[in-house]
Amino acid sequence: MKKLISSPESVVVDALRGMAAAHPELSVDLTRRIVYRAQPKEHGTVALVSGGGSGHEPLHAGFVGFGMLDAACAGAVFTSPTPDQVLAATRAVDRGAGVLHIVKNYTGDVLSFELAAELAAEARIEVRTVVVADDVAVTDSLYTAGRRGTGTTVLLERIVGAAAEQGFDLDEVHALAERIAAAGRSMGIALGGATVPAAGRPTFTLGDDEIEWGVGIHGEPGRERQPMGPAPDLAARLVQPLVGDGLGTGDAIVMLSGLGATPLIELYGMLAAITPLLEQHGVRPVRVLVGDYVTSLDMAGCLLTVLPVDAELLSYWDSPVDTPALRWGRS
Amino acid sequence: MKKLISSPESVVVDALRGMAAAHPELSVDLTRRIVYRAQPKEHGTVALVSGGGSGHEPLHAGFVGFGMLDAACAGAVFTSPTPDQVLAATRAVDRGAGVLHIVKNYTGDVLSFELAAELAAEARIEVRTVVVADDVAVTDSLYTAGRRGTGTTVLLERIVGAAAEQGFDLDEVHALAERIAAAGRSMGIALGGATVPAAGRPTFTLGDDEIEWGVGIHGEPGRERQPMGPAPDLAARLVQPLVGDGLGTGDAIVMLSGLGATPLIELYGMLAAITPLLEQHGVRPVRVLVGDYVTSLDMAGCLLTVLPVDAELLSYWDSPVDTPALRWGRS
Amino acid sequence: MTLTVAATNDWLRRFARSVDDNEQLLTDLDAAIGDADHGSNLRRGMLAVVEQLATEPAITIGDTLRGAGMTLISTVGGASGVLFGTLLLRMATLTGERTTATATEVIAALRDGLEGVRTRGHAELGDKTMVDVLAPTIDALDAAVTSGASLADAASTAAIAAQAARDATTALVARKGRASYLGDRSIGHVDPGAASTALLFAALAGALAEAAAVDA
Amino acid sequence: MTLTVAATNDWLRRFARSVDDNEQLLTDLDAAIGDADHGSNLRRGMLAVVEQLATEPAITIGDTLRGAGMTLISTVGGASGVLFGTLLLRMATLTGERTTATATEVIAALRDGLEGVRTRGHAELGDKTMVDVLAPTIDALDAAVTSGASLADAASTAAIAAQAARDATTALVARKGRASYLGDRSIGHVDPGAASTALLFAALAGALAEAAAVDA
Ligand SMILES: Nc1ncnc2c1ncn2[C@@H]1O[C@H](COP(=O)(O)OP(=O)(O)O)[C@@H](O)[C@H]1O
Ligand SMILES: Nc1ncnc2c1ncn2[C@@H]1O[C@H](COP(=O)(O)OP(=O)(O)O)[C@@H](O)[C@H]1O
Ligand SMILES: [Mg+2]
Ligand SMILES: [Mg+2]
Ligand SMILES: [Mg+2]
Ligand SMILES: [Mg+2]
Repeated sequence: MKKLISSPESVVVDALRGMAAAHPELSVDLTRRIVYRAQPKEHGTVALVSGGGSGHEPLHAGFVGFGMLDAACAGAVFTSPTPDQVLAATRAVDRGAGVLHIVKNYTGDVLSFELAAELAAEARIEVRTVVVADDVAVTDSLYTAGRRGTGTTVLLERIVGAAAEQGFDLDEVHALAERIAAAGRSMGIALGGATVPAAGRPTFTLGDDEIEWGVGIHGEPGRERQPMGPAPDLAARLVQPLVGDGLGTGDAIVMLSGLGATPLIELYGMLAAITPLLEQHGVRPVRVLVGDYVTSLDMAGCLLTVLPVDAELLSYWDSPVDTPALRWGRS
Repeated sequence: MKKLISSPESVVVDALRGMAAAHPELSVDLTRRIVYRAQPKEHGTVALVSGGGSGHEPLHAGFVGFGMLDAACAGAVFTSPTPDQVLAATRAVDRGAGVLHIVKNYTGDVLSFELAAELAAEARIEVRTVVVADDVAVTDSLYTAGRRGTGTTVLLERIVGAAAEQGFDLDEVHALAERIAAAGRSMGIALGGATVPAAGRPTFTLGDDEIEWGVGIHGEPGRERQPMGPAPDLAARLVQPLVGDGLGTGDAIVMLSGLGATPLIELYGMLAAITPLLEQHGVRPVRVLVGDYVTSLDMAGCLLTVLPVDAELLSYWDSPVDTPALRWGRS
Repeated sequence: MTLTVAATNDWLRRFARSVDDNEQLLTDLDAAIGDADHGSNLRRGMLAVVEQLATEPAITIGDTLRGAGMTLISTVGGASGVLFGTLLLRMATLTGERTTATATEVIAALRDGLEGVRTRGHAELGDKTMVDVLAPTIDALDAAVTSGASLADAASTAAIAAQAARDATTALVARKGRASYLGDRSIGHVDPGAASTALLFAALAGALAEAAAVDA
Repeated sequence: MTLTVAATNDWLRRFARSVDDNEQLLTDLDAAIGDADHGSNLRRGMLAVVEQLATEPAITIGDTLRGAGMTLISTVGGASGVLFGTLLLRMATLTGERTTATATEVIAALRDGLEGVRTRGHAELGDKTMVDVLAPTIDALDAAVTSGASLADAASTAAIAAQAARDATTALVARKGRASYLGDRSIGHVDPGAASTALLFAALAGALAEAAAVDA
C-alpha cells in the first residue's frame, strides 16, 4: 500500500484538518469529526445533515455550505458515523424548523442515523429521514440489505438544500427528498479494487482484461466479474441497467463520477459514449457533472447517476450553491 | 493498460466530445481540437489563449470561460498542440485588442506557440507570450530546456483572465502575466508512473517503498528516486525546494493538485501537513485549491504550487470566474 | 458459580485482546465480502472499552455492560458497532443492579441481547450475520446449563459451538449487511461478524474458566 | 545520379513505413527519457504526409518537401513536429522549382535544413538531440560525395554513419528537450529523435538505391 498519509489511524482527522485549512467558510469539529458551515443558516429554516464513512470525498463534507448541507459527519474509512456524531450534528444545526437526515442505505448508516433520530426526538428536535438506495446493481432487494445509496445522494443534497434555503418546511423538504430518492438511479463499474488504509491491501484484484460490473462505493466486489471492453461498450453496460430499471425519460441531471483514481480525460471520454445512449432512450441530459463527486478511495472506475427532472427541480438545481465541491451562481 | 477509452487514437477527441456534451457554455471545434467560450468576450478586450498536450485535464480546456481563458488548444496526449491550432484559436478570439499566449515551458509548446505568433503577426494580430517555467525540480536551467511549466499556469490564467475581463490592455495583461510567472513556484512527487494510451505501459514503475521526487507532468521520471515516507515527511520534501528557491513570503495562493489517480482524502491530508510548514517559512495560505487541477493522466502523486500575492492580485483572484473547473462569484 | 463484576471486566478485556490479535483476520474476512473494516472497527471500539474499564470502573454488572455498550456505539461506527452495543445494552438492562448473575440470569440477558440485535438489524437466522452465531451459541449454553454443567463448563461448550456456528456461515448466502450485495458470491466465506462473535464467546469461556479456577 | 521528384516521394513513403514499423521502439525510447509519444507523434505526421502525397501530388521537389514539412508541422505537435517540419521546409526553399537535384544541391539543402533546426531549437552538437545525427550524417554524405561516390552510394554510407551517430547519443547528457530534465539520468539511453533521424537517412538511402537500380 502506497498512500499520501501519515498513518492509517489518522487519515480521517488529517483530511479534516486539511479541509479546515483549505476552507475557512467551513467550521470543522476535529474531535467529533463533524463539518459545519461557519455561517449557520437562518433561524426557522430546515437544516440538512448527512454523513457516512470517509473515503468518498468530496462526499459529504465537500457539500457543506450554502444551498446544500448544514453539517456532515465523517465516519472512519468506509465506516458509518456513530449515533453520537449524528446527534451532535443534529443538535448543532437545528434552527427550530427541524432537521432532515440524508442517509445512504447501508446497515451501519441506517442504524446510526436511526438511533440518533430517536435520541433527537427525546431532545424534542424534529427529524425526518430520507434513505437513498439508488444503486440498480443490487437487484434482489428482498434478499439483501436493499439497494445501496450512491450518486443520487449528491443530487438530492443539492436540490433539497436549495428548497431548504428557500424556506420549505420540514414536511415539504422531506417529500421533495423522497421524490428524488425514488427517481434517481446509479450504476458503477470498477477497473480495480480500493485499498482501505487499515487493511493495506486492495479489496479485490482484477486481471488486465477484467472489470467488476455493478460495484458499490466501499471497495466490495460488484455484481459480476466481466471482460473489459472499449468505452462505448462499457457505457452500454452502465446505461442498460438504469433504463431496464424504470428510469424516467425526458430532461435529466446526469453525474458521471470518478471513483478516485480515474483521470478526467477518461471520464469525459466515457461521457461522450454515455450521452447518445441515454438520448436513444429518451433521456436528455440537461445538466451534467463530470469529475470526482462520490469516490471509493483509490478505486479506478466510474459511477453513473441519472435523475429525471422537471422544471421545478431544475430551478432548485440551478439556484445558487456555494460549497467546496459544488459552486455556482452566488456572488 | 486498462483505461476507460475507445482507442488510444481517439482519446483526445472523445474527451472533447464529452466536454461539449457536459458544458453547453463552451463551443468545441472537434476538427481543430480547440475549445472556445460559446459567448465570446466583448470587442476591445484582450483575449487569452493557452493549450498544451492532453492528459492534464482540467488543464487547459476546463479553464475556458468568463474570467479565465478564451480558447484552449488540445494537443495529442502529452504532445504540444500544433502551430495551426494555436493560430486558428488566436485568430478566432482576437477582439481587436490583441491576444496573450500562455505557454508552459516545453520545447514543443514553445516552438508551436512561437511559430503561431509569427504567423499571427503576419495577419496583423498583436500577440504577447508568457512562458510559465515554475517547476523548481529543474535546477540546472542553463543545461536544460529550462524549468518546466506546471501549476502556476492555472493561477496565472485565473488572475490574468480577471484583469483582461476588467479591460486591461495587452501590455498591462502581459506585464501582470510575467509578474505571476516570475513569482509562482511548483514541486511535485509521484507514487507511480503515467500510462500514455498509445504507449500502453507506465512511463516508469516504482517499488512499494519508492517515490519519484521532482516529477513534471508528462510521466517522465523525476529529479531523484527517493524512499517513500509518511505525509509530513513528503510535505517537507515538497515545501523545502520551494522555500530554497527564493519563494516570497506573506499572503499566498496555494494549490495542491492531484496528478490524476490520487484521491481527495489523501490530498486534504497532505495539505494539513503542508500548511504548517509554509507558515513556518512566513507563507500564509490565504486562498487554497485542493483537487485535480493539473494532472498527468493516471499518475498517483501531487503537485504543490505556491504563489505569493498582494491585495491587488488577490482581488483579481476573488473576482467572478465561471469555467468548468473553477467557478465562483458569478450569478 | 456465577458471573461476577470482575469476571465481566475480564470477559471484556479478553475480548478486546482477542480482537486486537485477530484484527487482520477480521478485516480480511470483511475484505472478501464486505468493506475491509470489521477488524479495525471493533479494535477501535474495544480499545475504548478497555480504557473506560480502567478509568471509570463500574460496581455492577449492569453498569459495566452499559458502559461498554455505549462506548461501542459511540466509537465503532459500522453495523457492528450499533449491534454489539445493543447486545450489551440489553444485557445490561436485564442484569441491572446485580454484582453477580447466575447462569440462568446470564442466559436470559444474552437472549434479551439477541432479541435487541434482531429488532435493530432485522436479520433472521440463516442471513449470514452475527445472529447465526449468537442464537445457536446461546442455545448451546442454555442446553449445557440445563443438563447440569457449571456456568464455566457450559461457556466452554458454548465457545466450541460458536466456532462451529461461525464456520457454518461459510455455506450461507448473505441477506443482510454489506455482504448481501454479493448474492451467491458471498458463499464460501466466513461472515466477519460471526467470527468476532465467536471470539466474544471464547473470551467469556476464558474469563469464567479463570474465575472458576480462582474459586476452586 | 540526381534526386528526382519520384525518389523524393519514395523517400518520404519509406520513412513513413519505417516510422510505422518502429513506432513502439521510438515511443519506448521516449518513455525512458521523455514522455512516451515520439513514435505516435511521428507516425501520425507521416501517415498524413503519405495521404497527402497520394491525394495532392506535387510536381517539383520543393513543393513535395514543402507539403510534407507543412503537414508535419500541422499534424505532429511536440518538439519533433516543428523541427522535422522546419528541416523539410528549409530543404524545400533551397530545392525550389527543381524536378531533379544534384548531390551537391541535396547536401546544401540538408545543411540549410539543419541550420533551420538549430535556429528554432537552439540545440548545440552534443545536446543529445536529432542534431547529433543530422550534423555528422550530412558531413558523412558530403565526404562520400566529395570522394567520388554516387549519390546513392554516398547515401548508404551516410545511413550507416547515422546509425553510429544515433548510438553515440547513448553516452550523452541531454541538454535540450524533455530528456534534459533528467540530467545525468538521461545517460545510457538513445535519444528518440536521433533514432527517428537515423530512420530518415535509411529511408533516403533506400529510395536512392532503388532509383539507381531502376536507372541502371
Ligand atoms: N442487519 C444485521 N443484523 C445483524 N448483523 C449484521 C447486520 N448487518 C451486518 N451485520 C453484522 O455486521 C458485520 C459487519 O460489521 P462491520 O464490518 O464492522 O460493519 P459494516 O458492515 O458497516 O462495515 C457483518 O459481518 C454481520 O455479522
Ligand atoms: N531543442 C531541440 N533541438 C533539436 N531537437 C530537439 C529539441 N528538443 C527536442 N528535440 C528532439 O525531439 C525529440 C522528441 O520529440 P517528441 O517526443 O516527438 O516531442 P516532445 O519532446 O515534445 O514530446 C527528442 O528526442 C529530440 O531529438
Ligand atoms: Mg464499514
Ligand atoms: Mg510530447
Ligand atoms: Mg465492514
Ligand atoms: Mg516526446
